[in-house]
Amino acid sequence: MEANTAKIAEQKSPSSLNILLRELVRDKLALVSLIFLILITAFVFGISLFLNQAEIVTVDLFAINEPPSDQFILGTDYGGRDVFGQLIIGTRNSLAIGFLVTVISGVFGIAFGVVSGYFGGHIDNFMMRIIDFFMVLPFLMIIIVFVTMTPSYDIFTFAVIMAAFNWMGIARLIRSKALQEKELDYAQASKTLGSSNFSIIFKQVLPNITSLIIVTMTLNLAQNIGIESGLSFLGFGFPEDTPSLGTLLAYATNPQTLEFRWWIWVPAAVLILLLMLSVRNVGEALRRAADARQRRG
Amino acid sequence: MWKFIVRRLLITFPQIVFLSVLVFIMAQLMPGDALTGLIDPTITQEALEIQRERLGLNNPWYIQYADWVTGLVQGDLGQSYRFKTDVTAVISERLNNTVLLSVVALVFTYLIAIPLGLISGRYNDSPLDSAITGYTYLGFATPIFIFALVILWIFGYQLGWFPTSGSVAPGMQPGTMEYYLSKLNHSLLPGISIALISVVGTVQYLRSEIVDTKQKDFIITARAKGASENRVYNRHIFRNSVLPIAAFFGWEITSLITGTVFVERIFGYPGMGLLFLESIGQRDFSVVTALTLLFGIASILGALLSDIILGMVDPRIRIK
Amino acid sequence: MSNELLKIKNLKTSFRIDDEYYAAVDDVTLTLNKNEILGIVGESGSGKSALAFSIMRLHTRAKIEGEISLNNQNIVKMPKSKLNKIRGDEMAMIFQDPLTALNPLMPIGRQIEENLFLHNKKLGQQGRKKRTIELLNLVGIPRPERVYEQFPHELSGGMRQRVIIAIAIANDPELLIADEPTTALDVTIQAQILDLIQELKQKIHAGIILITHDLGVVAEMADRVAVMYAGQIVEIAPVDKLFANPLHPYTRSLLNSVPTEGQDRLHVIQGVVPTLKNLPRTGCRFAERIPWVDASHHEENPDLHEVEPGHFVRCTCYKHFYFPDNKEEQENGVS
Amino acid sequence: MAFLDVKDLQVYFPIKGGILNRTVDHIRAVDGVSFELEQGKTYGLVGESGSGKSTTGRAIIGLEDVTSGQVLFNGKDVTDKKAKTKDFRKDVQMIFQDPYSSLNPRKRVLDIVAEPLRNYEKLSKLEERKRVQELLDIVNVSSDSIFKYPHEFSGGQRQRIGIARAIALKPKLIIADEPVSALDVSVQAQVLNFLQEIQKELNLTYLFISHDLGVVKHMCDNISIMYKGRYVEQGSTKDIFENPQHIYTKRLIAAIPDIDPKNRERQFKFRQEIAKEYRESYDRYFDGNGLAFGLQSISSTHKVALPEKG
Repeated sequence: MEANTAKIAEQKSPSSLNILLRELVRDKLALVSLIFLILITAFVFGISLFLNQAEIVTVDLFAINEPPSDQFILGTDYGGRDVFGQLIIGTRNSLAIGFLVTVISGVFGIAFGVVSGYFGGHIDNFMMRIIDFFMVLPFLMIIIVFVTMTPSYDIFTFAVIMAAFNWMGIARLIRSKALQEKELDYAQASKTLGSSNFSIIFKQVLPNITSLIIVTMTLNLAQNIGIESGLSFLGFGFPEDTPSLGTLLAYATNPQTLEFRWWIWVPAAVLILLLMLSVRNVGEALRRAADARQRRG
Repeated sequence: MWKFIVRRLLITFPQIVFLSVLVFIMAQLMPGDALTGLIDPTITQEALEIQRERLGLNNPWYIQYADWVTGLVQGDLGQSYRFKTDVTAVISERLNNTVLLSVVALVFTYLIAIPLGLISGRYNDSPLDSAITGYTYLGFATPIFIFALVILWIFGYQLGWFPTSGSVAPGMQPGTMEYYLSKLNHSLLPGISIALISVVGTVQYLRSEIVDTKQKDFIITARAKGASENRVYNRHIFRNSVLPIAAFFGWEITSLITGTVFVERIFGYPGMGLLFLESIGQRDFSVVTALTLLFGIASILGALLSDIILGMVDPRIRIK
Repeated sequence: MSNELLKIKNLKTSFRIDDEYYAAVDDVTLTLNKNEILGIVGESGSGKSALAFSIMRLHTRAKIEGEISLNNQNIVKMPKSKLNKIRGDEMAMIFQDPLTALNPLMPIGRQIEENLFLHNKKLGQQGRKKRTIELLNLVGIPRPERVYEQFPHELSGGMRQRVIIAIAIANDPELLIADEPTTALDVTIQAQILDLIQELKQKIHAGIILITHDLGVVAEMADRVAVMYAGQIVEIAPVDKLFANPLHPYTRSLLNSVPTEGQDRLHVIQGVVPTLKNLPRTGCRFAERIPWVDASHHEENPDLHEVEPGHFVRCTCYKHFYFPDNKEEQENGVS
Repeated sequence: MAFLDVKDLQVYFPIKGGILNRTVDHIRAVDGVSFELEQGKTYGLVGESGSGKSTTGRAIIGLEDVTSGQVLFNGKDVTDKKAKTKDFRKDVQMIFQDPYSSLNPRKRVLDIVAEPLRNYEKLSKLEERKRVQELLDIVNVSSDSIFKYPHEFSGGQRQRIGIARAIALKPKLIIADEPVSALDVSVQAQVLNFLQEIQKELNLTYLFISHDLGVVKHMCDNISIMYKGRYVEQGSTKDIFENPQHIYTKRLIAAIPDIDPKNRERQFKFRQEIAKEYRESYDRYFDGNGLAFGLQSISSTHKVALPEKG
């Protein structure tokens, strides 16, 4: 008996994620991107353990705007702060917040979308109106206002505020997919076989949209990193004194910095680009893999 | 068609109401009220209280809301504490600039996106298509503020082809030809920055739409009629794919607004986006509220317009 | 002069899958006379539609070898510009799915007029409209003036199929290819469309190739019938001979698997239709589905043999073919 | 008492319209249909697209809401979705048209066939596997395919896996909704033969929904013809084919292409005659809305929709 169940488990076919990952490895560009992402994540999280954030953000008026040197690998900013240290911690923060926002908005969006799509009718109608409304909001302004207004502001509140205006895309996508799937005969068949709505949603429909979810979440991660650095760039991102890639770029709004002190902003710009491109490469490769699987299945 | 428009309008109305409620709540959350910016700081507490009572600031929230909406409808957006004048006046000064910037951005978006999309779609998987797709790929991953900074750096500072800040050269006489040319000149670089990023979505849409339409059965019908490839593309594929694009600009408004905020900041371009950032920095909340509301209404109306245009170009929607 | 309209010789149409070409139509040779309906029957994957598309040269990515000559003009080698003059004029096609074969964003009238515009420049705008209304009348569409302005989604499937027929016959083509023209339609509508095609044949004297999977449709419509299996014609004969005296094992199996009067059990053909990639390329392609027929009875390179005037059968295995009894079939039949 | 008794079944779908998107009218998909099924027989339900034949089947099993009317199963009212007892749900199963979409592409054959077992019978993993293997044996799908995914099978095999799933709970009635119309002729034969075999073995009753009169004639003891949500004729297979009474039935029969080319002329003439009769005596068969009248018995087995006499 034991042995038999073990055998069944063993023969269990690979999960969506496994299949996608396997396809991903075949795609060279995506593979390089994935490795880059893993390395950079390990690097920034590892190094930042040894960096003292308080020290880095302390203003040192005797060392302002210094070009790269042995002491400061990437020079200093107008407050004499070490750019390299800010870059490391900033990247770590950007990745962390991007991930957090993606998870929060993803979970909410998926739940919203599946419920709306699966139940359809009036429920769907009502829920879609909510999405429509959120979609037309000038979300950047509203996030900025909330960021400014929130009394006890920290990284987590920031993530929640961002997520609150970023869940609609995935909700809409999942909803339309759920709407299609539940009309397919296999979902109808499940009803006639006595399965409950709950079980049909989770056991029948969801497995068919997991690859879509994985792909969308990955692409959302890139997008969220972009939005976060954008908000920080405008000065409404992380709480003050928390280094961010966007903040480094914001220094470039000073013409002097833009023209003559490349070390302050160019590395941050390049890093954001690389991060977003890599995440996107991985996401697109996953999408292609998912599409290919769709064709076969 | 009329039914469709009316029904679409009926959805728009609650949207605007919800928006106003949201903005009103935001305004209530903001510190200070209508009096904060106006009053002489030496005034006594009692006098302040009388003023508050007179302005209805002690009323329950729904009456305040009603008063606020009534004001809005009459064009009263409150007082700016920073400029000591009507918010309406403050905004209208900046409105022209932002509208000019948006129009420039939209025009360039279409000018660039449509040819690129058509080429990319028709000759898909050719080297030219790969180049275009490569660009959209990069464009999608590039945040607009990085892109705009680089553009400013190259064309503004290194090459010096365009002015690097402001909306008009100093000392120009309003009303003269030079004045308008200077305005246009100032809006070009920020406008193109927005356009070069916002083309990405349109190009991708067009390309996938064309590649998709290519494989439709009715294209085979057209070929079977003996239509040449050019005719098949011009009459059947492009027409069907480009028409919906005419409706896109409305939906683009939300992202356009986002774009202008960044670009106005980077180019020091005095439009509504920059005004928003300045006002929130200076805690001039009546302006912030008014701008949020205006941007929101613009987005809602944009979406409405797009839906209606799409309904007009696609008979399948129109009939329903 | 002969009555011959279309002549296909050793036609081979191949598609690329993973960098290799696979022939979906393999060595097809046939002729079509004026005023004749040739039925082509086969199951999905038999290559019958690929054959139709090859004649019109509508494949975008296929390698076509051999000869297709329409009125002594070789279509295979023809430059595109010349081809466009012939398509829609000398030869035309009726498609399977009336829901997707019309441009959804173009009014019906304009879609028919396009064909007139392309091949009959002398007709002015007025003339085109007049002719379009005439065509709509001809294919039995009520209130043609109204339909002229309507969009495809406003019409029923049967009406749309009539519009597609109107487009096809707009320039009185000599060759009309109907690719499963009634598969997507209800039976009563199917009957009407088939009767319409018969009627039009009398009027425009075209040669018609009717492609279908439905043996009944062929029995009702065709003058001659070609049966296709795995990209090849396995049997071709005048319609009465084919139904009265089917010879090839595939033809016989197919006929026996359709429910008819007084039949208790239907015949089941073993195995599955091979996919394009797995098509047997040598020997008798049907051999693996009739394993009880000894290998020695198949030809090494099966060819079409004329068994009576106009009746051709591929391979010699037909001489040795029999239906195993139901019991045996039960044991190893279904897999 | 009949095994399944359907009384005046109506299924209406709302048409949304107007400015407020309210329900302005209804599509009467099924508009007053009554019939009784006896155990062990095969009942054909024939009609063209939009006739309501599929909706009838789906309403009985509970995939559509019944607007009014009654469905009695062994005398018990199971009209309402909530009234559908566990027994009813086990006893009535469905076979779907499309063998590609009716099996969940992300599930293994084991999970697909075991789904009903998991819902109703608490079996151990081992028992469950044994049962699934037995079922696959019955439908002639090799039991080592238990861990394969649907896309690894051909259309006919998939359809048989779908049948295995439907008979897992030993049902009494199977609603087969166009079970062979997506299949090639030769594969169709395979599935039809097989349906007949398991019917004998398991004493099944079929409600066989199809647009193909030829197939229905081959399979069924009794046939009902549906048109625009109503029955136009109901009778034994012999009644329908040898003595069709309603003009719509005649049109359907005349429309079937005859497989013998010798009958071509005759069939064409027959069709012309029927078309003529249809034009001339339309009012005898359809009411002012173009719908069929109520059914009148003309023999013990044969009913036709004709206007009431007198």
